[in-house]
Amino acid sequence: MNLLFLIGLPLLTAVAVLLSRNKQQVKWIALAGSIAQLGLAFVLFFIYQQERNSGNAAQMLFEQNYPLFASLNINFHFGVDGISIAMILLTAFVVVAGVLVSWKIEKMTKEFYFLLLLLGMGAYGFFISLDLFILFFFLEISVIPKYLLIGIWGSGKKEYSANKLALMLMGGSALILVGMLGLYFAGGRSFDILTLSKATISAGYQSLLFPLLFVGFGVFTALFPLHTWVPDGHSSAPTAGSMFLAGISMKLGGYGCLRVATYLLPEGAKEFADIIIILSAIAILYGAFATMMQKDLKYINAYSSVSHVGFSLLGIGMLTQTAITGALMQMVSHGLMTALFFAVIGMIYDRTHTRMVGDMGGLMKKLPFISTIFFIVGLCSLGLPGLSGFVAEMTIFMGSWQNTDAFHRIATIAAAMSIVVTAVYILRAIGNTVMGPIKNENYLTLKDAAWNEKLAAILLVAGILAIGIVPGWLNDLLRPAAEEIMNRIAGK
Amino acid sequence: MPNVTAIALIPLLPLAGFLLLGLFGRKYLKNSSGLIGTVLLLASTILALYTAYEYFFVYGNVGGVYQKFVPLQLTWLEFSPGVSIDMGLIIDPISVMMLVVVTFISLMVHIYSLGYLKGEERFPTYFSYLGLFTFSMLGLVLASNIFQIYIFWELVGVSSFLLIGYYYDKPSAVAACKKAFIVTRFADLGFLIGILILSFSGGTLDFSTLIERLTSPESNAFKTAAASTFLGASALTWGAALVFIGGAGKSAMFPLHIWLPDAMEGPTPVSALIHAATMVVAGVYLVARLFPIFSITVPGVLEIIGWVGAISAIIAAIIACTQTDIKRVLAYSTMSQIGYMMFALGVSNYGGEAGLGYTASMFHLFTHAMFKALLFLGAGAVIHYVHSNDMKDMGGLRKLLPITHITFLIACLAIAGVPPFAGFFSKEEILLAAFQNNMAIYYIALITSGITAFYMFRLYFNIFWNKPHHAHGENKSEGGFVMMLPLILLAISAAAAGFIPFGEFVSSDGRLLESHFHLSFSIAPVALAVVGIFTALWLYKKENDKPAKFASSMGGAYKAAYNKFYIDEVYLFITKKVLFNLIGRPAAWFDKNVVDGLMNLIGTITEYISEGIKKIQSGRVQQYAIYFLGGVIFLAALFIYLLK
Amino acid sequence: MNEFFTLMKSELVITAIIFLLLFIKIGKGMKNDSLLSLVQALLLINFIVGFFFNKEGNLFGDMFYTSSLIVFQKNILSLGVYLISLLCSDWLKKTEHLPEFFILMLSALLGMFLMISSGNLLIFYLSLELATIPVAAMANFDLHKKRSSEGAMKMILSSAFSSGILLFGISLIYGITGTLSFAAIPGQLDGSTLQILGFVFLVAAFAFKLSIVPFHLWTADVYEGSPVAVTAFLSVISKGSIAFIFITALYKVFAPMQDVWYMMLVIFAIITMVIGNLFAIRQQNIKRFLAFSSIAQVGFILVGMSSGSNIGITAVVYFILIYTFSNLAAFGVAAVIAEQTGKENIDDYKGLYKTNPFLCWILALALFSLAGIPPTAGFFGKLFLITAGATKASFTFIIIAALNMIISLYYYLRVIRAAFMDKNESPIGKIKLGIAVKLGLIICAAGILLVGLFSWIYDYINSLS
Amino acid sequence: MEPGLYHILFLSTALFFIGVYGFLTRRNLITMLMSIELILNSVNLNFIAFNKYLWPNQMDGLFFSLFIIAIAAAEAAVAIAIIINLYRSHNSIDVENAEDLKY
Repeated sequence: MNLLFLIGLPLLTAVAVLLSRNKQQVKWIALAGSIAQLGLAFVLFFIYQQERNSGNAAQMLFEQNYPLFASLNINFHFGVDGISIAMILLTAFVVVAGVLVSWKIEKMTKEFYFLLLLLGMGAYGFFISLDLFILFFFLEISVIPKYLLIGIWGSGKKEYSANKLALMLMGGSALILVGMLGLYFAGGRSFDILTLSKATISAGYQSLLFPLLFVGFGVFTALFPLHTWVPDGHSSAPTAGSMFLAGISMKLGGYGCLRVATYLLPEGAKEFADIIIILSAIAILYGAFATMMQKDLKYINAYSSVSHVGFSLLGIGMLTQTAITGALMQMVSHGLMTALFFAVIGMIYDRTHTRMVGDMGGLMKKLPFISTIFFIVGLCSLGLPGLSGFVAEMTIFMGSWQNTDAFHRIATIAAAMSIVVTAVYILRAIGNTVMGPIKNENYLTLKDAAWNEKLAAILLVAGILAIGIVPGWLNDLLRPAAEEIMNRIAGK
Repeated sequence: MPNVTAIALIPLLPLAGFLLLGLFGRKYLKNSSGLIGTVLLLASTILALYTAYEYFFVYGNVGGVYQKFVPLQLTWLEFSPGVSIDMGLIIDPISVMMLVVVTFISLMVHIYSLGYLKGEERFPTYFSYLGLFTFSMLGLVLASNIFQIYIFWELVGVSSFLLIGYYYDKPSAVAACKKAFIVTRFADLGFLIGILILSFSGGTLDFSTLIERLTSPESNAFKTAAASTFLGASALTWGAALVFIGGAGKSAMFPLHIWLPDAMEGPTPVSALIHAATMVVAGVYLVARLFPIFSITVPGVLEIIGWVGAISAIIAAIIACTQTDIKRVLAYSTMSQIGYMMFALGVSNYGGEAGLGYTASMFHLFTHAMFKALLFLGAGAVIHYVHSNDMKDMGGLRKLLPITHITFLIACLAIAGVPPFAGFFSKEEILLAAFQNNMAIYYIALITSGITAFYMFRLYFNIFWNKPHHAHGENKSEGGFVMMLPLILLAISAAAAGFIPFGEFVSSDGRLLESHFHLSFSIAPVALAVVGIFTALWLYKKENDKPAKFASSMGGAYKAAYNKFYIDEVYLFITKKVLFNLIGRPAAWFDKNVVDGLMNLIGTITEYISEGIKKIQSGRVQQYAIYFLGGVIFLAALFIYLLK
Repeated sequence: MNEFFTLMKSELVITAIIFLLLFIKIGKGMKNDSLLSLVQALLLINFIVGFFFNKEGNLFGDMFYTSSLIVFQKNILSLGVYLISLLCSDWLKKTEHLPEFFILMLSALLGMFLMISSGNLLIFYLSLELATIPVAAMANFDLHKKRSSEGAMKMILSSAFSSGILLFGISLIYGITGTLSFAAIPGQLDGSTLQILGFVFLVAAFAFKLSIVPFHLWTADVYEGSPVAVTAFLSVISKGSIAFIFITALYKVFAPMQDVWYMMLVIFAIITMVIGNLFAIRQQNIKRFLAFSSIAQVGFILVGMSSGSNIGITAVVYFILIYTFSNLAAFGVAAVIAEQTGKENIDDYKGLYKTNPFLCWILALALFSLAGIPPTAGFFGKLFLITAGATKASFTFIIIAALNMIISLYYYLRVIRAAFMDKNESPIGKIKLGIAVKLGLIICAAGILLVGLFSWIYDYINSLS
Repeated sequence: MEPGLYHILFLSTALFFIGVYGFLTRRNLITMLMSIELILNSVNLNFIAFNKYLWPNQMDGLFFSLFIIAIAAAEAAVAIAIIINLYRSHNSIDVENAEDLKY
């Protein structure tokens, strides 16, 4: 199928939103468009499965290649493998949910949805592009929407957060840019990932470029200690904004770390793997402990994101096929989970007008639905079997354990310890908000979720369960791609 | 051959109940929910009994050996070739036995709850939780794969969390369920790492293969595992020990037992189901499941298990003597009894006569489930009647609650180990096993059984005799048929279960193991039990000040026991002071000020510089010209002198 | 003879327009509005004519030389002038000396045309002065504003000074090589000390006009002092033209000295970017702000130039095309606001979005394009400049360039933040946009959005260079 | 003796630097303008000298100097105009009074 639909459809929707007359129209168009995207993603998924089952073993399917800047050998080169498919599905889910939860946005609705859809488009484009230049283009394209979404519709010290986010991400992109150019000239004037993956780049040069690219993408996915945009950015953003940021944008980084840095520069990856492991292990524990101390629900989730994303980086650093598969699973799982988490927080905030854990209590009585969702997402975050988090984390642990030396073992155990700390802060959050006696009489008049919120929540929960209960499909989707990457690392 | 559908249905029916009631109960099935849950469970109980019959009397026993069947095994998640989580059903003596226990007790609790929680606001939720728990427990029992057992292990944990926190608006309940979850979670960390080690050295997650590979001395899996050592212990030992930590956590073994007493915040039937009969024995079951591996580890993990069990048994018994909340007394007695089971495994060996402890442990698990559930349900009836958990609000209830009184008495006799009640036989075997292997543990066990008798009857007398009950006005009956039926059924089984020739069915290696009695041996424990009972009688039959005197004569010891030996406080110190203040707070501070500060610092510095250099732009043409010339000269100098 | 007309057609057209205006002036004159629209039409024609009957060749014994690339560059410039005439029409209508203004501007443009296609130091010098002196006069066009005259004074004095230096350099080069023609000089160069001295003097003049640090100090003052139209002209048109001829000078005339000027360009690029950015951070006046931002942009242009190969030329020309659109869009917005409210401070823009969303989006597009963020064309422009710079593969240089993008983003965001996010109880009122202004802004926006995606433009330029 | 190239170059260079010095130090705008004229004249000297002594067979230098003189006149004209306008607004032609635009 033609992958350009994935870019065209969101673009069309966005334009349609711009042209539409009143708020109602805007919302419905956006919803219809995003649902169409979801459908498209599923179609893609099934066609992809068919192709694979029919024995098409090509690394990338549905490749398309149009020259863009011929003289610089820059091409619109698209194609998907399992990883891209998984990420596209994730994006589609989050986009629909995001559109749904922002149903109540009154301020500049049109612009809001326009930017939201633009953000989604960037993600789609990023995940399907096989040309570093295009990849970078789509990575950067999301800067404007992010900045404006946080700055205009955000809350708290939004300008500060928006600035910080934009600048830190820009810093990341700057490093990526340099690394990219390094690859371009080292790989014989080509940005094409598949070409570069065949190119032979000297180990020394690789270990020069790898840090640039990995750290660059790492900024996007909250690599310790460059994660500080995460808490502020997420907590200041509007609900949908946080969902997109944590659910999609952070995954761009992880994807880049794997697909660009690790895949194209295996020697560099080998050389820096230990540092990656150390950093991510720190991020996992440190993020978890920092979360214990947070009082604002959004900060809790933001810091826990730092911790959770650390798992996917750990998986990458472990450089075993299972671990990398786990890392990718963790990206998908965390994307759905954190999006849901932010959605729920948003719902609670809209009703109680506070995000402070201390001020709430006993929401279960009046908001059974929202509270149940809160329970589910909390349990997912602490890795309960049957929910996506468990599958991903266990895969990472199993994969990490395949490295037999003490260093990797200790790192794994350290990471595993976080499951206890996670339990502590999640239960703390749940216990003080959903459970316990009602502290505030006004809460007795609260209304439970509206249809759009219910729909959004159910959608994401469905995703979480689909991975948590029958993880096989995701595993089969990601494993071959991970294998490909491992082969390159193993030098096969 | 095992009937797959029948077996698969046993856990699936409760699951169906959970989904049904969880999704629609609140709206549509408000009143019928209890009935639905019970009926579904009745069905799976019948299936379980059918399976048990089939297994034990039809196909299970081939050539005098009870076989291990895995009739169903679906790959759920494949990590790497050969290493995958499979969802399977395992059928062997202990799993079948557990099936019966779990379904039967759960059914009793369902029926009982119909009456106990009548008119509750969240009736459907309650029954859906029960369904979830039963499902996960059965899944745990049937797990054919070490990771599968971990999965259901966690699910059991969370459903117990939900049920303990059922009265979610009671702060104490919330605290209790959090504590229970976190403590067990901490233990599960050990379990998880244990799994990682074992599965890595075994190269598989499947129980049968794993055991086979790790126990046959000539397999290279065993060789490598035994060879690769860490801190002086082989990988195998580490794996087994860590797995045991998981088991200890769930089974509330010292020092991970602190969650169990608090867990009594849940509704009493729940305590009966989860914290007496089924979930808390999961640890024992786990050890039994991996018994072959445990039995060959050097240095013996079994010894650790034995001692942990013994210590838990006696400490719990001592604490139980001092508690006044009847449910807490029962909780500690549970802990103590599980201690029995544990050390029974600890003193056992694999195969043949030496495997007596194993059989005894399973036997005690079985009988204990019956009478402990009975005790809890009885206590429930009492609490339901007097609306209090505390002994001082009770007394003289034997007239008002006749049925409860009788059944409770039977249960007490059973747990005290008075023949011919169930407890006697199982405890007898355990003591015998201990006697054969480890005298120290044997004596501890002996003393414990005496104390057990004492505190159980202290409880009994305090509830039913002692001071006359001051009936506060209302004169209602003791809960009606639905609550009495389970009591009676359980009483019967508690009385009769002992006569099952358990050794014929359950033994470490599946072979027959006939248990023979020496009257001479059983004199000591019974005598001690009687002594205990009479002390209790003397102290608590009538209301008097002897107990107080007695307590004060004990002085510090009593106080220590009353405060559960201050173990909670230790934990509190570790979590609050160390984790929160020494790690959490600094981490948060560091992130807020240092890491974030660095980023902001960069910005500030930039602005500072730009402020500093603004003087260049002085606004004077001539100054500009000077810079101009300076530039020219600089370039000229650079290129003429430096680059030549 | 025929060749004379085809090769010099743009110059001739401009001259014709200039004379036409002169006659109108001498004659009874015209109303500003009609005159303005007339001139706009003429400039449009000039721009369109630029695309036809182009030939490569030279006249007057190599003194005048043109190629399709040069024609393309001229087209960019005339497009820029056309856009300025559209965007600043509010201000232009009000000036009482409209014809003179256009005469000056066009003669400056003529000077640039000649400069771009000059093949000889003499012509170069003459056209340079022709391109400079009128602008100084234009800078003073707000006759009654103190700042305007001050700016003009600073400009004329410093440019006179710089041309003095330039001439000294030329005289040295003449002394050594004995020729003034671009074609002949390279053969004579051997990198002797005196040559380098002359070269440095010459480059200093270029640097002054391009406002490369430390020769940039006049820029901000002049920009702030002079009317927006003039500022726009300075920052886009004259910068562009100088950049074009600078490339020719370096790549053709001083080719033998490449290792020298590569080094120099690297130094220039770094300090220019850094200083320009650092100053831009704390500016309040939008014109001054744009002045420093354009200095920083020049730094990026130098990065591209340093490659010393075709890819460099292409990147620079391409970037200047995009830069024309982006910067003029920004200036256009600033111009209408300044003209209708007299407000030129960034803080005055607070809450602008409430009242003028259209202007805000244009502004945002322009600034994001300047900051080099997709989907705007600026992204491609900057990226290709850096790519060109990376051909020499000196990582530190590229990293510094890339990191400077962060600082620049920071201050561009300041403006956007003021316009979109900051609260303001008394924001700038609704602004009426004339047809011309609207047209100009839309053209700019279209350019910003499309030039990047229409990749054939880049390839076309590449084929020329 | 008859002056050689170097004498003239010396003279012109001296003239150049005198001009520069004057430009940098004088406060009066007119004087600054005059010092620029000095610079230009030194350049003229250069051209003529080079032309006479080094490249006598072509006239480039001479023409160049002629053009310089012409341009200088034009430049001066505009400059004076601007200065006059400045005087109108500032009531002074002292460079130090025209420093509003800075930082």
